[in-house]
Amino acid sequence: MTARADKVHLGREHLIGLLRQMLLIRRFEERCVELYSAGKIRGFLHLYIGEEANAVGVMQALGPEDAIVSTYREHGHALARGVSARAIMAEMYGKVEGTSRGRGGSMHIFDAATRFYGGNAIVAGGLPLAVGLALADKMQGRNRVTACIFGDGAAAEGEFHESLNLAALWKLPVLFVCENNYYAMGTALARAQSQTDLARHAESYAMPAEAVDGMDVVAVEVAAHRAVAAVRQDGGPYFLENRTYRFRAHSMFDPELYRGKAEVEEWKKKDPIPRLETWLTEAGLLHADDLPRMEEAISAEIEDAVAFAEAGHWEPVEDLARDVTTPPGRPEREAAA
Amino acid sequence: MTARADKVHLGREHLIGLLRQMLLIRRFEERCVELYSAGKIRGFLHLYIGEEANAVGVMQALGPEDAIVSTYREHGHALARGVSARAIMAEMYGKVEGTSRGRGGSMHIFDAATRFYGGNAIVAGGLPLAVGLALADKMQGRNRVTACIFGDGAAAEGEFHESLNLAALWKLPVLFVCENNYYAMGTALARAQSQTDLARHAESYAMPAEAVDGMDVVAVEVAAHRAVAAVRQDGGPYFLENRTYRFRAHSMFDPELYRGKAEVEEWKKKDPIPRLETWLTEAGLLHADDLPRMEEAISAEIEDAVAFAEAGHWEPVEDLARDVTTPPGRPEREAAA
Amino acid sequence: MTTTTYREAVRTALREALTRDSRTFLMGEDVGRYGGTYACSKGLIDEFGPERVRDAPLSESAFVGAGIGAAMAGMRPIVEIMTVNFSLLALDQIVNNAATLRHMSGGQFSVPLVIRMATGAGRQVAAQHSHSLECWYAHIPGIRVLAPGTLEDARGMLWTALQDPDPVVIFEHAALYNMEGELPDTAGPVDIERAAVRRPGRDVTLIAFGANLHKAMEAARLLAAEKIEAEVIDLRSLRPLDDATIMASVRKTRRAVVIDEAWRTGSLAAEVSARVMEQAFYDLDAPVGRVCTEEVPIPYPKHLEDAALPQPEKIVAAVKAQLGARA
Amino acid sequence: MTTTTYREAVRTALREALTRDSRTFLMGEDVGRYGGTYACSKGLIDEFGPERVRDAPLSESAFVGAGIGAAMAGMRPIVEIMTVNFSLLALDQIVNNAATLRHMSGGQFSVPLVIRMATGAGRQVAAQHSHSLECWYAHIPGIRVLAPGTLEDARGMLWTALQDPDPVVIFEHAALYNMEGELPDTAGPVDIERAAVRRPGRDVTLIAFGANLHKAMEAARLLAAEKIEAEVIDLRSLRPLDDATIMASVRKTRRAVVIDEAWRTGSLAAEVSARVMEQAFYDLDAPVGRVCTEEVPIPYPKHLEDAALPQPEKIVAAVKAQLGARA
Ligand SMILES: Cc1ncc(C[n+]2csc(CCOP(=O)(O)OP(=O)(O)O)c2C)c(N)n1
Ligand SMILES: Cc1ncc(C[n+]2csc(CCOP(=O)(O)OP(=O)(O)O)c2C)c(N)n1
Ligand SMILES: [Mg+2]
Ligand SMILES: [Mg+2]
Repeated sequence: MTARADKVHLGREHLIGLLRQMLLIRRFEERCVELYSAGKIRGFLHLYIGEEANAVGVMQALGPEDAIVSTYREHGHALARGVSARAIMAEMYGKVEGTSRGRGGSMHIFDAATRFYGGNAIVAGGLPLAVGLALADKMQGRNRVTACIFGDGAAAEGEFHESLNLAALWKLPVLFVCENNYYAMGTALARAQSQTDLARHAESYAMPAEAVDGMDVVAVEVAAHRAVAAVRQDGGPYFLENRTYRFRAHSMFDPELYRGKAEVEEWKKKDPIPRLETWLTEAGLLHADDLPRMEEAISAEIEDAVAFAEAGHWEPVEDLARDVTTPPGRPEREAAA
Repeated sequence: MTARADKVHLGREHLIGLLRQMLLIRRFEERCVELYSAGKIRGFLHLYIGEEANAVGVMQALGPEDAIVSTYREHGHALARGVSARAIMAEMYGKVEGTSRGRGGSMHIFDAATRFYGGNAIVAGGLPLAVGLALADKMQGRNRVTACIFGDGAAAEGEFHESLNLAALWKLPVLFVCENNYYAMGTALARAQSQTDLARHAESYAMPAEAVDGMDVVAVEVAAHRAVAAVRQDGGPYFLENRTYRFRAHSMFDPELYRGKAEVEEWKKKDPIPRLETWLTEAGLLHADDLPRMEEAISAEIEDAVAFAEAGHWEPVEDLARDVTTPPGRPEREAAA
Repeated sequence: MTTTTYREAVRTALREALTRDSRTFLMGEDVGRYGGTYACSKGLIDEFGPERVRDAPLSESAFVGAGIGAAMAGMRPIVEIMTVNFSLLALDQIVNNAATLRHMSGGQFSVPLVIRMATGAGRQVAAQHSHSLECWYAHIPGIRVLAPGTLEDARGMLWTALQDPDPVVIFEHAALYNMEGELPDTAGPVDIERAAVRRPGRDVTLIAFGANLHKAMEAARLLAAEKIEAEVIDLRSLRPLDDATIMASVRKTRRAVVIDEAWRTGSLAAEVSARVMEQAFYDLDAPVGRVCTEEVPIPYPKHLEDAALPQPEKIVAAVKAQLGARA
Repeated sequence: MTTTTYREAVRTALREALTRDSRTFLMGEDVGRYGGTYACSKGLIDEFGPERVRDAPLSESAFVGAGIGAAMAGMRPIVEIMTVNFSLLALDQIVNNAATLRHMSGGQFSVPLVIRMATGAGRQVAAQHSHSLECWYAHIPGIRVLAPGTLEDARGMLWTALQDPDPVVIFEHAALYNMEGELPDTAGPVDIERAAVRRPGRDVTLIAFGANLHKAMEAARLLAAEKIEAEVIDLRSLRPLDDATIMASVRKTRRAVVIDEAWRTGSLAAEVSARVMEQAFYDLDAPVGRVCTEEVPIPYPKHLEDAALPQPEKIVAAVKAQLGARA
């Protein structure tokens, strides 16, 4: 996180913005844990804590016309994309004011306004969708990028292979972002993949690929800019393997039998938030009272989101079957795009 | 097909045997075409004509304890494996005397005696089976190899990816043989795969791989010996990409709109049968009357198979549901092995 | 009127779709250069180019999913899965994405996708190539399922399906492609909401769809020779089912036999049967009968395959059993 | 007697299988180090090692197919698919290989494979994680389908399934794992052929399986308070269905309600309903009722999920509708 930052001319404001976003995601999720214990959030809850640099770094490179396809571990992606914290929180509460009218919960955040296409809870299930979004862009002559985010576990699924091949074969503008946090639930990468260097798989589809330090938000941003630029220019796909780590359990049900505390502690030393903080402080870009002020603003934003969710409404039971199919005269929003 | 033959010390008898086997497959299938026109064989019929060197070459390297998993284009594999021509022909007729009691037809030849596990008509569907057979061998401490044969089209399916990964990850004794005939039905390899060098895919699973001239039976045999030796020694998988060509249509229903006659003619010049013939003749190993004698013997074997099939019996309709499940007291044959 | 085939009718419908709506494209294995496994798209690649008649690699899950994505982003894809047998590889995308995305996103995204696939047995292609899984698809909320059994429907259902903002699956029975018949020159889009009474009758209702409609019609002819007048209903839409048309007929005839090429247990025939009981129990003179496929993987030899599948004679026998039943 | 849980019963059964038969091994995602998503195999990897409690990469099709292959080559694999939702990715292997291989090979190869998977909704895990597809599996000839709804069955069905030379699929409803109860210390293998009458009654037959058995039992208690005595049948085996037990009960009570967590259309409840009509029509005083899941992707919020699923109150209402029906 040193010289490279200058290369893309990242100014103070921008860097502080990165820190702020990472911190928002961190605090937001910490609050989610409390709300889960309080029974306000239910079902599955997958935390992104430790991995924030990836969402924040990648989103910097995308424009409003670009699309995102994510997984069940997507709070960070949604927040970094600019989906409203209020709507996300309301979604986790299951309220009508949520991103998905409360129908999806934590795993299924959708937001047409920011072209955020979920929130897919089937591992690797989002990859073909991303290929299709990009195909539509290509066929309609739109110079858009679709960022498709998934985990190391997804890279073992057949759909990974099929989707990478399609994107490379048809030269589709997909940015594949593999967030390699070295575990798929309790299965370590080396116990799941004969080739743990995942970028090498991408190369086998004749797709440009690189591995990035996913604990360094600037490194991620720089790589994402490079990747998105390549996609926009060539029209074809690009593969980023972001090496990262989740500090928390896989989900709220995971007793974490499969890894030692020491390993987790080792990774925590690379925590992207203090890392950027320190760097900014040392570079004289972060002042003594910047951080408390930032924390305060974030806390206010999160409490506002919680209040919003609390005040939200339950979908009337009579509307259970609403939107199973498209009601006449209420077409999908995207069609207008 | 020159120096290399000597390396594995292929004697005259052996080489003549290779020729004989290729010729048997060729003539057998030519007869099948006639029988298809006559309505004796029905359903799908996929011919192997042009690709004979692959089946014959690969089978040389396998012992009786090894297993084979094949596709719907498997007459050649079955014949080269030593499955009786009579039983294969009867199977195509749909007679009880067929390899599979006539239940499967051309696409589903099974033979427990030679460990021939089909005849799988779902593209890439056999790969996981092969992985499982090899897993059982490994777990039971048997030094066996499972040869898994499939096409270039199969290499685009997700199961290809998943199966290669499993075999490499768990170090299973699978010999993957991709018969790359450059087409999956009417789809040319370059229109189906972003990376047409299929062996490179295997490498991305950290699996040893090589491409072979699949129109040269000796080259195939040599490579197969090398591959099988490696599998037996390391216990892990090996990948052969056999570059070959089918001279006939994909199946009996294919009008071949997707390729030109010139391309086919070009490949026919590499026909593995005349190629070996010429080489043997030039080397003084094949005498003037060897070939007619061979043709005669083969013709007799095929006519015997046809007569056997003609004389075969139809499964009584009352036995329709026989073997949907295993009848009490009639366990699977393999269990005894 | 023009004499044509079911295959031609499908092709005409595809051509119309590609001509009328630039957002439409056809994607699937061998739809382009090969001309379609069943020759339904022969020539279309020359007319519309390889972008809009798009050959896909063997990767059913990815290209069906890509169709879903493209539909969400404003296209109107027609995805061809070569046969229902291979659709098993794409079921996750259909069930977990196509069918759920609108509801799960709170109504933000619709998936205006049409999936076509060949279905059915009867061509001696054995256990892995002879499935009839329409009942599975008819189980899934969020998708519409159609089964054109006539030339009119093969010609007309596609365009109407493309106007649906939600996913539609169209099953074309492979045994129908060579079926010949007359089609008015003005033939075009048809409704996809209602079942059709293909033959009026008063003694029993035969309920069928796809290729088995014709076996039911043949059975009706055989029965007519014995003075039993069967009413034949072509379901046309398998999801949603048009209960009104079914019940109106059953209330009149007081007897019904459902014909379905699926294995009997868990067939769509079971659903139709259960509905008839639920909605017309007191009008029935006999339990609803089912003529389905025997519960075996479909065998290759013709005599065994014939024995496994519904046949006009079996339908006739089922009707006679009904009539023999105490009322 | 020991107080235990359904989860513990499953674990005990797994341990027994691994202990008694060296050909047996457990394979699936996170069955080893993680201890099983539902903690059913916790500790087993320490006891039996990573070869026999084998963590598989996320590749449902390949490891299910590998289970089939291993079964053909003399092993007795227990493959765990984490949940039925992900089994969609493995359906091709199950339908086209596991279920067909014996028949298609003319009886040469059997597939003595057991597949276990969690199923069902009720835990607020939304549309992609709440499927109930037992009906699809029950449609497939060549496999046996079991649904242990009690501790005894969770404990006992596995070993019996392993003795079956053909593929057996066992559905464990995720809502049951925490269920507590008593199990005799001698508990062991149970039959897998027959449905069980879990509560005798004379006024109506409730037919259920898995977690919904307990909703049916609860409904029966509610009904009993109103002097309506429901007989409750636990199907236990979903394929083949034990028609004899079902019909014996229905002939006695003359009324039946089938409870199934699947979506109503094409549910297993439809099959049971159709069979009751076919085999006991003249004994019925009212049409067989069905209490199923509403035809929507399962929503996340509790009140909507509850509204979507079968509930004791809905069963009670269905029974009352039956009793109110003209006889
Ligand atoms: C097809 C499928 N199989 C299994 C699961 C259960 N599951 C949910 S998350 C997960 C691990 C995925 O790991 P990875 O892709 O590395 O993402 P991470 O959770 O580490 O972000 C598994 C196995 C699923 N959701 N989908
Ligand atoms: C999953 C699946 N999709 C489609 C098909 C239809 N199909 C049968 S053979 C074939 C081409 C396969 O090509 P390849 O793997 O190269 O083998 P080849 O026929 O050339 O020997 C196709 C598409 C199938 N059988 N299975
Ligand atoms: Mg991971
Ligand atoms: Mg090929």
